[in-house]
Amino acid sequence: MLLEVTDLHVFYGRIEAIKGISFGVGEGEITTLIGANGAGKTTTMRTISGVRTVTQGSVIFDGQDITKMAPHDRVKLGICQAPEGRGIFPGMTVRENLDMGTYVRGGDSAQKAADLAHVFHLFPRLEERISQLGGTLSGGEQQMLAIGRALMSRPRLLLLDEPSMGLAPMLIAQIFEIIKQINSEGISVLLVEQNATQALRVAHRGYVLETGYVVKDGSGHDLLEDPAVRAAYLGG
Amino acid sequence: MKKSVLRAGATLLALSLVGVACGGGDDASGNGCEGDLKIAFFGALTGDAGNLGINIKKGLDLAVAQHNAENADNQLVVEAYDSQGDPDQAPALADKAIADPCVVGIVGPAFSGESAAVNPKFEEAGLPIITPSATNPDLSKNGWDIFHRALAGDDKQGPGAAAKIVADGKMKVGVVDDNSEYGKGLADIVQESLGDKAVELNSLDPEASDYSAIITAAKDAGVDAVFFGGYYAAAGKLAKQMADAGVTATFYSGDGTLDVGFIEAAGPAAEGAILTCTCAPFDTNPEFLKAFQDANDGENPATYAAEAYDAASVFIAAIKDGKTTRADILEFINGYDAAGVTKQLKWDETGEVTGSAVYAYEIKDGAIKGIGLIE
Amino acid sequence: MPDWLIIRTFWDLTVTGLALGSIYALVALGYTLVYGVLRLINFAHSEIFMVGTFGSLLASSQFLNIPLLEDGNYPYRAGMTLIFFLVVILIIAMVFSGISAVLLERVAYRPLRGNGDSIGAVALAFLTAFIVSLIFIDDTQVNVIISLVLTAPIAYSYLRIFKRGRKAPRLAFLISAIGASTAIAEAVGVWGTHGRDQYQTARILEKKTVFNLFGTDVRIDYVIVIVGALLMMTALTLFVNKTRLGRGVRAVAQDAETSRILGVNVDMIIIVTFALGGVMAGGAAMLFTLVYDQTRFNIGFILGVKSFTAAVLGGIGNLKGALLGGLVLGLVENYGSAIFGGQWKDVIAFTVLLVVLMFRPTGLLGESLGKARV
Amino acid sequence: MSTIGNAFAPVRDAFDSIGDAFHRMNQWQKYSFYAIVIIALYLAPFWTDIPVIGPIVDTPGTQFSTVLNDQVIIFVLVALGLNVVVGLAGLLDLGYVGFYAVGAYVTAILTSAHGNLPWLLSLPIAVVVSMLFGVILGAPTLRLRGDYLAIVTLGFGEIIRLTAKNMDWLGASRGISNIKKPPSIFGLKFGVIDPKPYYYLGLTLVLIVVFVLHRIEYSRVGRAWVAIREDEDAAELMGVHTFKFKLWAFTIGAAVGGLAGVHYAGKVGFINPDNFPLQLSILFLAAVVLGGSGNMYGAILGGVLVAYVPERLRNFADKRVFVFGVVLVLMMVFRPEGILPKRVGDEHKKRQRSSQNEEVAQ
Repeated sequence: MLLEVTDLHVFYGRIEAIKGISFGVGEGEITTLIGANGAGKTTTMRTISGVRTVTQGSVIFDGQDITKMAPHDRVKLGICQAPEGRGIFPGMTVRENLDMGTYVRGGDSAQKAADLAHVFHLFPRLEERISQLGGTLSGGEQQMLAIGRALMSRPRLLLLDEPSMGLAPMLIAQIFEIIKQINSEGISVLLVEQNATQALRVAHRGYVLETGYVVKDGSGHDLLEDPAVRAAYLGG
Repeated sequence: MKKSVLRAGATLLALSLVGVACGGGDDASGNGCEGDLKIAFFGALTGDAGNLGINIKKGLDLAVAQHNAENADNQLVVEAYDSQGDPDQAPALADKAIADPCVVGIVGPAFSGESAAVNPKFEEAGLPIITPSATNPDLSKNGWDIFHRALAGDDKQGPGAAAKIVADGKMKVGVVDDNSEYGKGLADIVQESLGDKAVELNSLDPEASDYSAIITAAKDAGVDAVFFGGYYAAAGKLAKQMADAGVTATFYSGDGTLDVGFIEAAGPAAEGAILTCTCAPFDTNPEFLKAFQDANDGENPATYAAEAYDAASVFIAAIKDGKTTRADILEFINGYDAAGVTKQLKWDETGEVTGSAVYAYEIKDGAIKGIGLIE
Repeated sequence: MPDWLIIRTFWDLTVTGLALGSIYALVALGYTLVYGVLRLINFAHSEIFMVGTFGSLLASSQFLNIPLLEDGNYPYRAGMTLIFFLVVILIIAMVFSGISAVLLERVAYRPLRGNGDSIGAVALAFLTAFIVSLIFIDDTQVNVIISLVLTAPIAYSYLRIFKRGRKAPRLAFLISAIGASTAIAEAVGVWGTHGRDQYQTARILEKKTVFNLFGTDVRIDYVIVIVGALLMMTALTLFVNKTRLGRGVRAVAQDAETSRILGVNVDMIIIVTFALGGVMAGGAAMLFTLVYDQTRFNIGFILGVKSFTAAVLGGIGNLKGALLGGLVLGLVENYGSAIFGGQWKDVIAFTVLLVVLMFRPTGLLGESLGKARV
Repeated sequence: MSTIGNAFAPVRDAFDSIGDAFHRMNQWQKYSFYAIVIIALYLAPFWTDIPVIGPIVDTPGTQFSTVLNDQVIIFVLVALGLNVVVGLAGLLDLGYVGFYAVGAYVTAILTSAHGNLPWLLSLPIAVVVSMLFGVILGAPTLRLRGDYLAIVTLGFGEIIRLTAKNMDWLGASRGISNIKKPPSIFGLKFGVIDPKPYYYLGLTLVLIVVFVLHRIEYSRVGRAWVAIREDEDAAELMGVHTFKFKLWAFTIGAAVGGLAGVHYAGKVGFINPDNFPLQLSILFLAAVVLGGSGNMYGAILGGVLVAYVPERLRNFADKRVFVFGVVLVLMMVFRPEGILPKRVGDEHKKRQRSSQNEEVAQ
C-alpha cells in the first residue's frame, strides 16, 4: 500500500467529524471515497494533506508515518491535492498558478518546462489561457488548472476532491478520462466524489463513507454492482 | 452558589456602610494637619514637558532644604503632584492636594493649560498658589484670590519680544506658533505688537516632523526674522529645517524655547537665535547661583528654577512668620513685599507680580547667554 | 493666473511633499503587506519604524562613532566614506526594524493565532515577570534579574497554554497590536538614555542643492529619499512577484488554505511578510533620519497614522496602492497647508481620505496583494 | 490535540458558574442582589475609609472619589456606548472620542462660550447633536467594511479635535472655561472641590444607560445588530435592513458618548481640545475589548479597569503606560474574548468555540 490510513479520528472543535476510519491506496491505483455530503470525505482529504490535525489514528505513506508531518513536508514526499472548490489563486495568472505547484520542489527550469509541457499536453486549454488571471477562468478551466497545478509538483499520490463538482456532463467525462490517463502514467490517485457512478467506474478500489465511518469497501466493480450502494448512491 | 453571590454583595454593602460611619465628612480646608507642613509642587515631572517641571522642583527643593537646615524645630516637606502637564489628569491630583490638610501652598501649576483646569479648585479650597512658569495672560483675569505669578505674563513678554525684534532692525517678521494654549497666545500678542511688520505663517503641529510647508511660506514672504511661539523641541526642529532650506532670517522665540533642548535640537542652526523670557538669567543672583550649584553637583539653575525658589521662599517666609493655615498664608502672600532672587516680590490684586521685566537671551557658541533687559 | 501661495511655491511644495510622501509610502508598505496576508491592521508597525530610527541613531553614534558635532559643525562626510556610512546605517536600521517586526509577530500575534512558539512564550514570560516585579520593586536592574530568573518556569507554563491554543477573534488582534505599540514606545520613553526627549542623529550628508526644478532648488537629501524609496519599492515588488518566497506571500494573501495544501509553510510566509514590512520601515527610518536628523520615542505614532491612512487611501493590501497613497498624501498635505494654513494639514489629509473612500470604497487602486503587479 | 480551550477555562468556568447561579436565582433574590450592588456602588467614594479594603482600593497620589468620577464613570459611560457600536453591531470605531468631544463642546458652547443655558438644558441638546454627528459620520461611511471604517472613524475623531483647536468660535487651543455645573438637587451641591455629587450623578446616568441599552439589546434592533455582527451578508439576505440598523448603532453609541462628554464638561468646568486626543479613542476601544466586547457588563468592567488601574499604579508613575501596554497584550493572548465574554446560549456557545478552533491563517 502506498497510503495506509488506520483508525483515523478528526475533530472540528468538539465535534467529531471522522470517527475512526481505515482505508488504503495501493501503488499505481485509483482509489475512491464516496458518500453523501457531510460524510467526512473532504475532512479526510484535508487530513491526508496535513491541513487538519489528527486526534487519533495514523497515516502511513510509503512506509513512513506522516500523521504529524507538516503539510509542506508531505508535498515534498509526493502528496499533492487539487482541493475542493479548486482553490485557484484568483489574482495569479494561469502560469503563476501552475508555478505554485512547484513551490516546494523548486527544481531547475528545464524540469519545470517539461512538466509544464506535460500539463499543457493534458490540458491544451490552459496553454491558450496562459497569461489570463485565474479568477477569470470558467469552472471547467479552473478544475483543469487545479489538477494541472497538482501535477506540477510531480506527485506520487494525487488527491482529487470533487473534481466533477459543478461541471457540465461533457466536461465531467473529459475530466475522468484525464484522471485515467494520469493514473496510467504511474501516479496513484485518491478520488473523492459525489458522482459515485463515474468514480467507481474508473476506480480500482472504493470505500463508502457515512457520517464519519467507512460502511463498505471493495473493488470499484464490486461496489458498482452492490445493490445497497446502488440504492443509496447510484440513483437506483 | 446563589447564596454566596448574595452574601458577597451584602458584605460589600456592609463594609461600605462601616466606611461611611467611620469616614465622617471631614472638611479638608481646616488646619487639621498632624505632622510637618507641606509645600507642594504641581506640574509635570514626567511626560513630554517633564524637563521644565524638574527645573522648578529643583528650585523648590533648594529653598525647603535651606529652611530645614536652619530650622530643626520647624521642618517642611515637599510633596510632588506629577500631572504630566495634562489637564485631564490634573483634577484628581488637585483634589488630593486639597484633601491633604498639611498642604498649605503650591508652587505651580506649571503650565497654563492645567492651571485653567485646576485653579478654580484651589480658589474654592482657599489654597494659595504661586506659579513660577504659567505665563498665559488670561489666567490672572479670573478673579482668583489664590493666584500669584512669580514672573510676568505673556502680555508683558509678547510686547517685549516685539520690541526686541524691532530694535534689531527687522522689517518683515514671520510669526509661527505650535497651536498650544501658551504658544498661540504668545505668538498672537507678538504679532499684534509688531503690527504691519508681521507676516502670519499660521500654526505647526509640534509632534510632526516636517515643517517644510511653513518654511516654504516663510521663504516666499521673504522674511528677515521668524518668531516662534511654542516649546523647545518643536523650535529646534523648525530652526534647523529653516536653515537647511536656506532661510537666513533670525530666529526669535519665547520662554518655552529657553532650554538647552533647543540648542541640541537645532544644532548649529541655533546660533544667533534670540529668546525672550520674563524669567531672570540664572546668574542674576550669585548667592542663589552658588547655593544651587552646590546642591546640584555644579549644575546651573535652568529656566524657572530661580522663580520656583522665589515662590517657595514666600511660603517659607509665611510659615516662619507663624502662619499655618491656608487662609493666613494667603493673606500673608497678598501683603508680601520683599526682594527675591529674581525680582521684587509684590503682587497686585490679580496676582501679577509688580516690577517685572523681560530679558533677552542669545544662543552663542552653543550656549544660552543673557544679553540683558529689554526696555 | 491668481497670485496664490500655492501657485508661487508649487514646485517647492511638490518636492518636499514627494519626499515626505515617499517615507509614508515605505511605511505604508508594512501595513499593506501584513494586511494583505493576515487581514490584520498591524497597529504596532509605527513602532517598528520608530525602532528603525533608533537603529540608525545607534549605527551612527555607536557603530560608526560619529559625533553629533565636530568643532561646532556637522560631521559631514563625502565620497566613498559617505556612501559606505549611509549603506551601513541603512542596513543596521533595516536589521533593527526587521528583527523587531518578526519578534512582534511572535509575541503579540502568533499566540493569538493559536500557534504560539517558544520564542513568544519566553518573551511574554519575561514581560509578565517584569511587570509583576515592578509592582514590588522599582529598580530596573533588580527587576530584570528577577524576571530572568522567573522566565523559564513561566515560559514553560505559557507554552503549555499555547499548545491548547485556539484562534482569537479579530478584535483581539487589534487590541494586542495596540498594547504592543504602547509598550514598545513607552519602553523607549522610559528606559532610553534621553527618556522622552528628542534624540539627535549625526548629520553626515551635507544638504546641498543638486539641481533646479522650475526655479526651485532641489536638495540632495530629498533626491536620495525619493530615489531610495522608489528603489526599495521596486526591489520589494520584484521580490514579491519574481521569487519563490514572494510567490508564497502572494499565494497566502489570496488563499491561505490552498497555499498550505500546495506545500506553502504559512507560518514561514507570515514571518517573511513581517520581515519585509520591517525592512521597508527600517529603510524609511534611515531616510527619515537623513532628512530630519532627529527621533523620539513617540515619533512613530503620528507617522504611523499617516502611513496607515496612505495605505488605505491607495487601497490596503495593494503594493502599488501604498506608493500612490503615500505620495498623494504627502502632496495633499503640503498643497493643503499652503492653501488653508498648516494647522489644517491633518484635517485636509483625513477629509481627502473620506472623500476618496466615499467614491472608491476600497481605495484608489483597490485591495489585494496578489493583484499588485509591476 | 486537546480541544478544551485554554488554561483560563477554570476562570471562565468560574465566571460562567457565577453567571449560572445568578440565572438560577428567583426574581426576589435577583432584585435584592441588584439593590445591594447598587447601594454599594453609590457608597463607593467611602470605600477608602473601610479598614482593610480602603488601602487596597485607594489610589496613591490622586483623590479616589475624583478618580471614580473623572476617570471611572467617564470610561464606563463611554465603554457602554462604544460597546453598542463595536460589540453589538461589530463596527470598528477608532474615533469614538469625537462624539465624547461633541457632547462636551456643545455643553461648553451653550452654557459658557456662546450661551447661558443651564447645564441640565444643555444635556438633551448635546445628546441630540451628538446623535446628529453620528448620522453625519455614519451615513456616508457605513457602507465601508471593517478596517476602512476604522481609519475613517479615526480621521473623524481627529477632524473634530483639530477643528475645535483651530476655530476661535470653539475657543481654539485656549479651550472654553466656566462651563456651568449641574443644578444642586436633593441637597447635593455641585461645586468645584467635592467630586461626590458628580459621582452620584454619573452613576445614575450609568444606571439609566444600562437600563435603556438592556431594553434595546433584547429588542428587534438588538437582534438585528447581532445578525449583522455575525454575518452581514446573511443578515441582508434575511431581510435585515443592515444599513438602517448600523446607523442606529452608530447613533445610539454617539448619544451615549455625547452624554459622557456632557457629564465631563459639567464636572471639570473647563475643556480644551487636548482633552480629546486620538489616544483616548484607543483606550476606549481597549476598555470594551478588554472587558468583553458585546457584553454590556464586560464593557463596564473594562471601563473600570482601564480607568482605574493606571491610577492605582501611580507608584511607578512613568512606567504605568508601559505596564498597561504589556497587560493588554497578555490579556489578549490568554483571554482573547475579554474578561467577561458575551453570554450566549449553550448550544450556540459550543458552536462558537469550536468554530474558533478552525485553524485558518485568518
